[in-house]
Amino acid sequence: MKAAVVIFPGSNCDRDVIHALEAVSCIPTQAVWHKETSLPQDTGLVVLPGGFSYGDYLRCGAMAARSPIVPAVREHASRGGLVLGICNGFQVLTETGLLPGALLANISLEFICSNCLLKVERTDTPFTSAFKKGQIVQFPIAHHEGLFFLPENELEELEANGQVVFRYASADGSAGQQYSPNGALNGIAGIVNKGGNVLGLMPHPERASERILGSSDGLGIWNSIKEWLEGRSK
Amino acid sequence: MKFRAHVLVSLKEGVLDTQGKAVRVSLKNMGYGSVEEVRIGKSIMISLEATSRPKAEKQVEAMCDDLLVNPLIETRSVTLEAI
Amino acid sequence: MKFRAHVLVSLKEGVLDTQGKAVRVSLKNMGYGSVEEVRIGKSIMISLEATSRPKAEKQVEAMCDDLLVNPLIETRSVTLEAI
Amino acid sequence: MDHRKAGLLDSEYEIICRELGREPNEAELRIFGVMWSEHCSYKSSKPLLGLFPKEGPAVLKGVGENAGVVDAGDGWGLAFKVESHNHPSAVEPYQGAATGVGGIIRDILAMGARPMASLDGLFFGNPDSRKTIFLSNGIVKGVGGYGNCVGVPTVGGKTFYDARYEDNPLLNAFCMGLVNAESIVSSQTAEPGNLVVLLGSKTGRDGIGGAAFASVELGEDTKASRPQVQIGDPFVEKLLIEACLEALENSLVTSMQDMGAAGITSSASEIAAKSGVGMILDLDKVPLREADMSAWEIALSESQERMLLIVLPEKLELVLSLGEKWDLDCAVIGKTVEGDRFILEKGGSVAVDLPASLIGGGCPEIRWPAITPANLANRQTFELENEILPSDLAESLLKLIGSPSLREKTWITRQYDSMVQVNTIQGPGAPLSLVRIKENGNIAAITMEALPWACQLDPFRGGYETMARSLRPLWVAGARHLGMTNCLNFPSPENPEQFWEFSEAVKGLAECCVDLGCPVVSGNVSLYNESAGLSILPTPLVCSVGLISSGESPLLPGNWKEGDILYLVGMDNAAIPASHFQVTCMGMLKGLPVPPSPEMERDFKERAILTAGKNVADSAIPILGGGLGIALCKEAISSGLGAEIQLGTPTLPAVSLFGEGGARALYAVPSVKAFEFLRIWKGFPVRQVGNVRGESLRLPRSTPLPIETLLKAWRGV
Ligand SMILES: Nc1ncnc2c1ncn2[C@@H]1O[C@H](COP(=O)(O)OP(=O)(O)O)[C@@H](O)[C@H]1O
Ligand SMILES: [Mg+2]
Repeated sequence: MKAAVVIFPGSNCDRDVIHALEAVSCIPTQAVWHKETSLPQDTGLVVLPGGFSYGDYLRCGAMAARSPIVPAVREHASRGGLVLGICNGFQVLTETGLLPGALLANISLEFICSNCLLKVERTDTPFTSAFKKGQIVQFPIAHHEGLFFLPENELEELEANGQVVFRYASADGSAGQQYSPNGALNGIAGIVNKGGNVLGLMPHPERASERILGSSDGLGIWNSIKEWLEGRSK
Repeated sequence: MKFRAHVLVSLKEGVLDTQGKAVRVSLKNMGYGSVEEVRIGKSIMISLEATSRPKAEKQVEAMCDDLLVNPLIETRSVTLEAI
Repeated sequence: MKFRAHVLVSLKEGVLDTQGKAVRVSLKNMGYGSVEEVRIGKSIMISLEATSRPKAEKQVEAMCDDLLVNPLIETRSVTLEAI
Repeated sequence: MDHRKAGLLDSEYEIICRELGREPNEAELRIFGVMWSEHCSYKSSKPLLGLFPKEGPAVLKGVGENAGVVDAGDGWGLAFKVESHNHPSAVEPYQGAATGVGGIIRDILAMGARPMASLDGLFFGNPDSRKTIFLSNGIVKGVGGYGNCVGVPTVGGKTFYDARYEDNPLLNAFCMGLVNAESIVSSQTAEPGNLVVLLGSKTGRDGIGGAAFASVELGEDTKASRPQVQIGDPFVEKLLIEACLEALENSLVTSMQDMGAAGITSSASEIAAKSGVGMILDLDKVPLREADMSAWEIALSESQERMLLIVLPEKLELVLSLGEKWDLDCAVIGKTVEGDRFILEKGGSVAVDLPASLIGGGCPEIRWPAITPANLANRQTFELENEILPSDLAESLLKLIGSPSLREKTWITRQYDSMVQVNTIQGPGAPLSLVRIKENGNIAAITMEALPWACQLDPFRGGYETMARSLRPLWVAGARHLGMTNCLNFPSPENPEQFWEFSEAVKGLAECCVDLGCPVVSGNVSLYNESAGLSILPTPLVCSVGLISSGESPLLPGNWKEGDILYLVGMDNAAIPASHFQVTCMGMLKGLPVPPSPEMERDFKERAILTAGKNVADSAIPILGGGLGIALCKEAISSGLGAEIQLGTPTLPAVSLFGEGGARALYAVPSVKAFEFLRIWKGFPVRQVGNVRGESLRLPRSTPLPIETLLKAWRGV
């Protein structure tokens, strides 16, 4: 099975993700224009890449979430297919309702580009099986709206369901709100839906997939996905 | 007929208004000590064509639901004038 | 006395409204063909304390000049109510 | 309309009338006013720019195009250029900076290259003034806001503070892109019978007369007459990049030109003149944002995010459908014809009819008089023996590393996406930036350098040293230089002393380029950076680009290992004049910077490149601003290790530690490789200045400085 990377007007990490999937991880990958209404045959994974779809105007991800391709992505997810939203892609996922919550402006009201440490909270998802539970990994972030927000009772429910997959952390393994570079509630950096097949995260694994770029921890994500895809192909 | 709709989008009570807070702090630092609260929202002006006022209203409400407002974090108020 | 000021900040006539443009295109693509123009501005609500209405007005105008509005590209309209 | 109101000199107006055989009409006059302004015509600087060497084995496309292109190996080229957006940034910092970034990106795109890395040069006044805080916050947000959204990483830059930039901050934007050497786009390839297509945003009244505006001093009266602020739309720019690259990939365009200063007029007349064709444009076909625009307003509008494409008629259909795909306005606005006429029609009649070659090439050069500044001798008087130098080295070092220009710039760089496109090996915060080229495995190395203080004391030496200092970090990292681009930021050339400084600085740059074999492939000139009697410092800014071949790894700083031997290579004659130490710790700017030494530079270059290639050092840093002291500090901080320093020289310790200038570098060498290292540097001044040890920097006869202390001073906490 292959990966499909959706390109929205203003996506700017689409080529980066394709590089990480195809050139680095040898996962067959196809780009899909947002005006399409169906996904390529044999799509196992849909990636909504980072960037500034529609310039981040109005609300980040809002206009991309109303693209013609979105119903097909929704349908793919409902059949258990994998959907991965990175940064702006995560914002698109919350705007479509495929994931709960909203991403608000960073508490500093500034764009932040920097390396971050994350704690892997779950390894029983198709995206994180290659990590060790509690492992601390380093991915960069680069966003202006990354403060994960949910009203209190829904946040509790999210936590109770164990939907938090990545949390901002320190090198010694503690994780939580105080490590959020952007003010994200409970230090939330990435979450899955209840089914575990839709993952959204603010940090960029594709920017941490080669030694030469400073970290190859992102390979954990691609390797997990690859294993899942290969398992499905058999 | 032509209409102009004015959609005022504000953050819901309980959603942190980081920008409003920052502006309040700035104003205080600039000597405006009398300021108690600042809330920042969006104002969206839409000029549109419709055959009647109710139709225009309905369209604007639909646009709000479909795109302009995120009900998890925002509320809106719409006013409409014929032009 | 307490007042609530509502400052509506919009882009000057002729100044490119990048957001409004993108939203208009999106609305069109979503099937709202009747939309002719979208302009997006900011709405700022300020609660403040002042001894009289004119004083409150003067303060809000000063805040606009000092911080809230960039006169090169923006215009404003202020309304004030006692609360 | 009076020609002087349009900004033309009497003599220029006479030439226009003579060449046309008639008086120009108002629209034509306004076009000349803008196109013959300093900003567009280079009339004051052309004779000087002739001094630059422009040829070289690596040059694929040189000066004369939108950007220069150098050979990046295996059929790939690197297109790069730096440009100023000083005046707009002084007026509206966010939008001024944003549109500056957008403009340089389109220059790179116009070469057919995919923009892959940006750098920004920022020069601000007193760091604590309200004005500087407002301007610097706005400019930084503008650079980031645009670059982040458009998806071009900002991988480096330069930030410099001096009170003389208080009212005239500078924003210089550099961009580099990658282009297939076979599909480099030229503005010389249009032929009669082609269609002229406008792609991108609609045209409004933005920035009309902006180029003319940039060609005068900022004063109260000019503030009133300033043009409508241009608003940058990085979202549309991103669409434009993708649409243009897609058009090129499918061979849909014959030629292409970005629209910068003077909008349609300059881009269209430039293509016409360079290709030797005429052009007839129908301004009624231009998609407008505002109704009722007059011919000259449309012709000169500087609305952003537009490109001019020259298209064969049979390709038009496909070009239009590309516009549709990317939601961009796309319209045929005219055609190319035989001859040299540049004709603009509106409402069915001819509004403008001029020879294309006269618009861009007819403006006579101005040779402003140059006079050696009366106070130059005074500026250059400095006797080390007569000065009492601050004696506490540790205290001076802490003061220096916390000074505005040297302290940590994370508040700026973390607002820039420096990693998008996944090529950034070395981002902001190092002496050079490194981006890998996925297409061939090579690594491009980029520096940005400017030394206003040295140029103030001796513009020739300052210019020379600026150029040399832009190359040394490349060599130390193991890169060979391919070419440079520059932005010449100066005050008014009409002041003879200022014109002398301008001339001398350019001569210095040029001589260094000749001496070291570095071609100048592109550049930009920004004059009239002064207001109300306050002129900026002479600020030539240089960006150099080099290459490290695939398979070789760059030698980077920040990698000290416990026990490493620290070697200083280079002469001991570094100068206190123009150093950060002199300005920050002595509160003066006087004397002479180091004289050029081409032999030393060449010897240094070969040895440095060899050192990186042979892998004999753990870490290396060229000695730049703040001298050896700051180099030690930065290495200690980023390695998290201390060192014991013995200067052991006849020179004063402060001079050894804080003097600046000349080819120098600090290497950290494992003792087992010391022999090999020294063999490489045989015949060049080299001496051991200490060892990496412990967690404090220990300068001779000074209190030890724990890393924590250095870090705090650097961060200003
Ligand atoms: N300081 C300089 N050094 C070298 N070349 C320069 C310099 N200034 C301008 N040029 C060259 O002159 C030409 C016109 O420059 P410019 O007007 O800045 O281009 P554009 O019209 O693309 O903005 C370009 O080829 C540019 O590279
Ligand atoms: Mg150009």
